[in-house]
Amino acid sequence: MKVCTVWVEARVKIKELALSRGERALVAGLSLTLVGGDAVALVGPNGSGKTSLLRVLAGLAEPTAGDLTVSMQGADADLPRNALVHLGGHQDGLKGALTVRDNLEFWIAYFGGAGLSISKALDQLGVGHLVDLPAAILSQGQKRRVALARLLVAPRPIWLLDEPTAALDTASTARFLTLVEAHRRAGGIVVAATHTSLDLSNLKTLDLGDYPAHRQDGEQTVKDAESYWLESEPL
Amino acid sequence: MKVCTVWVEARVKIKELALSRGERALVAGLSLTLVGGDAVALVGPNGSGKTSLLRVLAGLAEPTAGDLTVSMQGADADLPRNALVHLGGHQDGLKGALTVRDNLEFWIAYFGGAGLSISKALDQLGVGHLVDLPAAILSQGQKRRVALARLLVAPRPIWLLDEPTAALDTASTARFLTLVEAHRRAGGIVVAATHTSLDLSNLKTLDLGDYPAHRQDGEQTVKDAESYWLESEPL
Amino acid sequence: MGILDYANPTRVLRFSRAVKPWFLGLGLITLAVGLYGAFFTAPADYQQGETIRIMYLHVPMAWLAMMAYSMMALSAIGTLGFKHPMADVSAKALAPIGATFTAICLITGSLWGKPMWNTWWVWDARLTSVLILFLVYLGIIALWQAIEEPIKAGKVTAIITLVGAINLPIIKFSVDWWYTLHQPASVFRVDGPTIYPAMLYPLLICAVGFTLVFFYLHFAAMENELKRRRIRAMQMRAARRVAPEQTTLPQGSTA
Amino acid sequence: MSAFRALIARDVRLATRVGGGALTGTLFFLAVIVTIPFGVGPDLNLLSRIGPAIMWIGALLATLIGLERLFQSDKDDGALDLLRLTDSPVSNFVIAKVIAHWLGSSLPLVLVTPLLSLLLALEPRAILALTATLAVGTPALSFLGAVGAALAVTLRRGALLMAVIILPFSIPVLIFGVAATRAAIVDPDPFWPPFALLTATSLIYAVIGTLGAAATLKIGDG
Amino acid sequence: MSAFRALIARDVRLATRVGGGALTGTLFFLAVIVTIPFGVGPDLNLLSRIGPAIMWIGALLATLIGLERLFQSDKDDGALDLLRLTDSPVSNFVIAKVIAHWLGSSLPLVLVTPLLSLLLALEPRAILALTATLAVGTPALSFLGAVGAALAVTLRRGALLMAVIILPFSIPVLIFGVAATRAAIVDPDPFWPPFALLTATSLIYAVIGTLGAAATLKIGDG
Ligand code: HEM
Ligand SMILES: Nc1ncnc2c1ncn2[C@@H]1O[C@H](COP(=O)(O)OP(=O)(O)OP(=O)(O)O)[C@@H](O)[C@H]1O
Ligand SMILES: Nc1ncnc2c1ncn2[C@@H]1O[C@H](COP(=O)(O)OP(=O)(O)OP(=O)(O)O)[C@@H](O)[C@H]1O
Ligand SMILES: [Mg+2]
Ligand SMILES: [Mg+2]
Repeated sequence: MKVCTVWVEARVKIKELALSRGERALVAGLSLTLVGGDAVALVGPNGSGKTSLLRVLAGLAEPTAGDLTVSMQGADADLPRNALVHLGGHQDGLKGALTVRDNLEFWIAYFGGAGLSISKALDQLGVGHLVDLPAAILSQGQKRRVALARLLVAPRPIWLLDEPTAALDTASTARFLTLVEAHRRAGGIVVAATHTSLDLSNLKTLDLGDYPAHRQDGEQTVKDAESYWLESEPL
Repeated sequence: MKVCTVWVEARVKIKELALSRGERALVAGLSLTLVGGDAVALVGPNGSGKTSLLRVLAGLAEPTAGDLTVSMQGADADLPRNALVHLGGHQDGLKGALTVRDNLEFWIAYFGGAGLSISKALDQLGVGHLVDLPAAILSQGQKRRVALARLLVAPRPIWLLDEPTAALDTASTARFLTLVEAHRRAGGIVVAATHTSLDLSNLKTLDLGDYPAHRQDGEQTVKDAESYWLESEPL
Repeated sequence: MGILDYANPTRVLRFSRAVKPWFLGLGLITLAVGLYGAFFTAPADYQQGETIRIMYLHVPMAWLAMMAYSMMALSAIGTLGFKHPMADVSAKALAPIGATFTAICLITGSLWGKPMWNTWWVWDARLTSVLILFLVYLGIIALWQAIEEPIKAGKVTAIITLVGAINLPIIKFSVDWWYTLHQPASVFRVDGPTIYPAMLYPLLICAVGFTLVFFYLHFAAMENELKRRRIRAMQMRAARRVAPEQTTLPQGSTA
Repeated sequence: MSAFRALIARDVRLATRVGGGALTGTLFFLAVIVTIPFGVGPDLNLLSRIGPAIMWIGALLATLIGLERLFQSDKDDGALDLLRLTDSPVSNFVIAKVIAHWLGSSLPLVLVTPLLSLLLALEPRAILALTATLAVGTPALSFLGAVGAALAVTLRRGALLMAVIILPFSIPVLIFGVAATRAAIVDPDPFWPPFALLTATSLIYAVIGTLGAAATLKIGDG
Repeated sequence: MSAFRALIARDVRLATRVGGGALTGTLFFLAVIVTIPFGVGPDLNLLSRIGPAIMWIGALLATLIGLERLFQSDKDDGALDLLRLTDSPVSNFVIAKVIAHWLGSSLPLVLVTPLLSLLLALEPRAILALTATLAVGTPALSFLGAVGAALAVTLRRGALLMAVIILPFSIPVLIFGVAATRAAIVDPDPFWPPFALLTATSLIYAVIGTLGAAATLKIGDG
């Protein structure tokens, strides 16, 4: 993917989106447009669909209804959304048997680097001294920080992060937030599912609790695969 | 294990404790005494040894130096520390193939129950409605809450929790804190590794950053297995 | 979703309930006629003697075993191509039936083999490919059982079913491609059947009879599967309905 | 003690749902048995001659492969640490796991042996002997496999490493098992000596396996 | 394209460290080869007769068992999702993984075959033929196994379920492979027809396997 430290016209357009897991509708009628520089805190009670939504945005799953475009201008205009996003999940995707450096070198080769150098990126997150240790022996937070370094060595316009600050100590959280701001200034977009408040300048908030596919008492308000089976007359 | 909703003389005594991982000393000269009703926030930068310390307290690993006693009076006076503690780690120990109820029923049978009923415990954490779902389909936070319910159905005096509030939404965090207070009132002890501030009444704080086994520049200040190999004269 | 409206559970159940008895009734009658012909009017074979009568069971079972799999493959296309839930139901209902028919084909075959080739089993292409068919059936049944989530189960088994479809032509033509003890096709041949009418007609009648019964079984199994799914859906819904005493607690979780 | 039973119950439960060990184990056994004649060729005399060996190797592989995940799944979801939070020694835990695995995976395998033997044209006496030896011998394999399973979790390695370390030790079991079965077929050599040896091996491995696995697990991830 | 090569390089690297596929795969192969004579009894004629079959069965099992974790480890540490974040189709990813696995696990196995053949008293011609057939046939098994591996991650199930579903399909490969080898030993029947069939099977499975695995992976935990 082409070098670019400034992202042109990065966009995420969500219209009337509906999500479901298994046979069950989860979220319905979700609309949202994000442009370069935007940051959204994806909030909502446990099980409201934050992780599921991030996976759909990343192109790892498909929505059950509505449309969704993730795009940018320039060389990569026609790339599918998988190729425009970074996903930071609960797991860090590090190979314990490889050193931190080897891990990042692989991702550079795989995603196409053109970002910061490995040592620079690690220093940004304060784990430069771990570069030659096998990833297996890192602590939870150390792993998470190495994983975040991936976003710096292989730049992509859209960051989708699932509880990125979990396991980070206070110093690293501060570091992480400055990195996010820098990414936004470069025209990038950040969507972060979180349960804590992230102190970012004009941070939008998307509460999935506002787009339920069912009432508080659990009754579905939207048709889903389960409703299909329930259609038949009683046995 | 015997029924007891009030814990008699629960104690954790740590004297001059030293920890190491692999060949490397992590923490040295750590002393601390906890009695029933105490709660400690175990803080410290990533990699300072919080998780390691909790595992040692739980009897899953041994300290390299110093002594450590975990005890209580009454029927269970002579139990080893493994049998007196609950460990809440990064992973939740749920079997995805089993329903929430089956999971908890197993732990009751295994640890010996005598605590809250399953449905009561789940309600305390606001996940009572999930009781018949397979654990595999629960979200991160739902899993974590079911895992915490384990502490209620099989009571033990000492709770060792590793970032318990990670993945919990705000409402559940509040619920969890009330449960901790209740446990303390019953004479229990709580040690929680955390990076966020837990608002608990007179919460002690143990910062592992204060008991380093090495200087800021990374030089070891304590002899460890590595120093042993370094003792030879320069090559 | 348009296509779903044609075959929704209600319609399918109603249709199935309507036609099922007919399939069973006609099937049993036809079978009675066919088997009578097979055991009383049809001659014993000049070289095989009375054992030839196994044929009237063995051959239809073999045909139906393969037909069942073909139908499963079609359903699989319905699942992957059209995402039609009813295709899953059909496929899932077919697996155990097909497996049973294959098993009967194997058993009758080896019963027949003992007098004919004086061994229960030989590892020749036809017999082996049928045994593989049986194993594939078992694998597919295992898959259906192994996956909790119906939609995923449908897709995965559909893929495996299609992969397994290579086996059908192998079974059919094994007798022509490899040298086998087993005899080549004598009914469905381009140049017409090569067995006496006196044997052929009872055989065909039996085949029709068994086929009707087969469809009866298929519909019955589909009904059960529909009920199973309805019950599961109800359970999932019920599981998420918040019990009264919880509504007093602060809202911490989605339903 | 009730903890012991609870653990066994849970594991058998997990194994006997389809997709967990029980059914698949037997199916794998079946598949191996079926595969081999293709290699060896359809010669029934030859088959019935090497039959017992094949069945035993099938059983061996089915057991070992199934065993790989004996502790792995508990490790992956964090249950392994929790299961060690009791006053009963780790070895109890190992024994419970192994018993559960044997009930869930090996027992069904023993039960289908008579059927599968027919595919290899074994005669009744051979079938009887084979089933008996498998019933007595498979526990040895399970306890042996437990050590490998413990290694697999402690070293974060896959099935193969374990198989490699375990297979050599499983060879005696195999020899005695097959020898006993052969003896039952070929009258001259006696059935009981090798059978007795097999039983003895089972008992010894039960002890060594338990201790070895428990020790390995305690090392944990240091 | 460079992504493709990078992935292959990483996997080969992971495989060739101890405990990763390469060494253990071959050792497992060795173990099976060594185990079977014990079962069959030390009759050299018999051994050299069923030798090719045994080697092939060993290769088959070694490949399939090793393949189980083809995608599993990437799934466990979350890398699988990340690896799908590219514009190239999932099937490319599958092909890369399979190539890497073949280079890391099957190739060494092919290379040691001549040595191990000696253990089974095979004659030069047979050894040559065996090595050739294994070289051509094992890719078929790898691609086939890929489907099973994909199943294993999508269904969160162990090796056995996969083996059960895959083994029936691997039978043709086995038949042709052994047939070709036999042909090379026993002059009368010709070597090339079965060998050609084997090659054909490899090609067909390469296509079916890739598509099947990719499709299964895409289903994910939807
Ligand atoms: C376990 C052993 C056997 C198996 C698995 C088996 C399998 C099959 C199959 C799959 C067919 C259908 C072929 C087609 O539709 O083209 C078939 C047909 C037939 N089998 Fe067998 N068979 C077995 C044993 C035997 C034996 C021992 C005999 C008698 C010598 C026999 C005689 C026939 C005949 C006459 C047909 C009808 C051929 C035709 O008209 O297409 N089979 N068998
Ligand atoms: N296969 C499935 N069938 C039915 N429901 C499912 C399935 N998989 C997940 N779910 C449900 O869908 C929701 C998944 O939500 P998701 O993991 O996206 O939540 P989340 O917002 O990330 O929660 P958390 O804050 O705990 O991470 C949960 O309520 C879960 O119970
Ligand atoms: N086998 C090993 N050899 C050497 N060092 C190790 C080994 N295992 C862990 N470590 C180091 O020991 C420390 C482990 O710390 P631990 O996991 O207890 O940290 P923590 O305080 O829980 O950190 P976090 O806040 O990130 O969870 C890390 O610095 C890690 O690099
Ligand atoms: Mg989540
Ligand atoms: Mg930690």
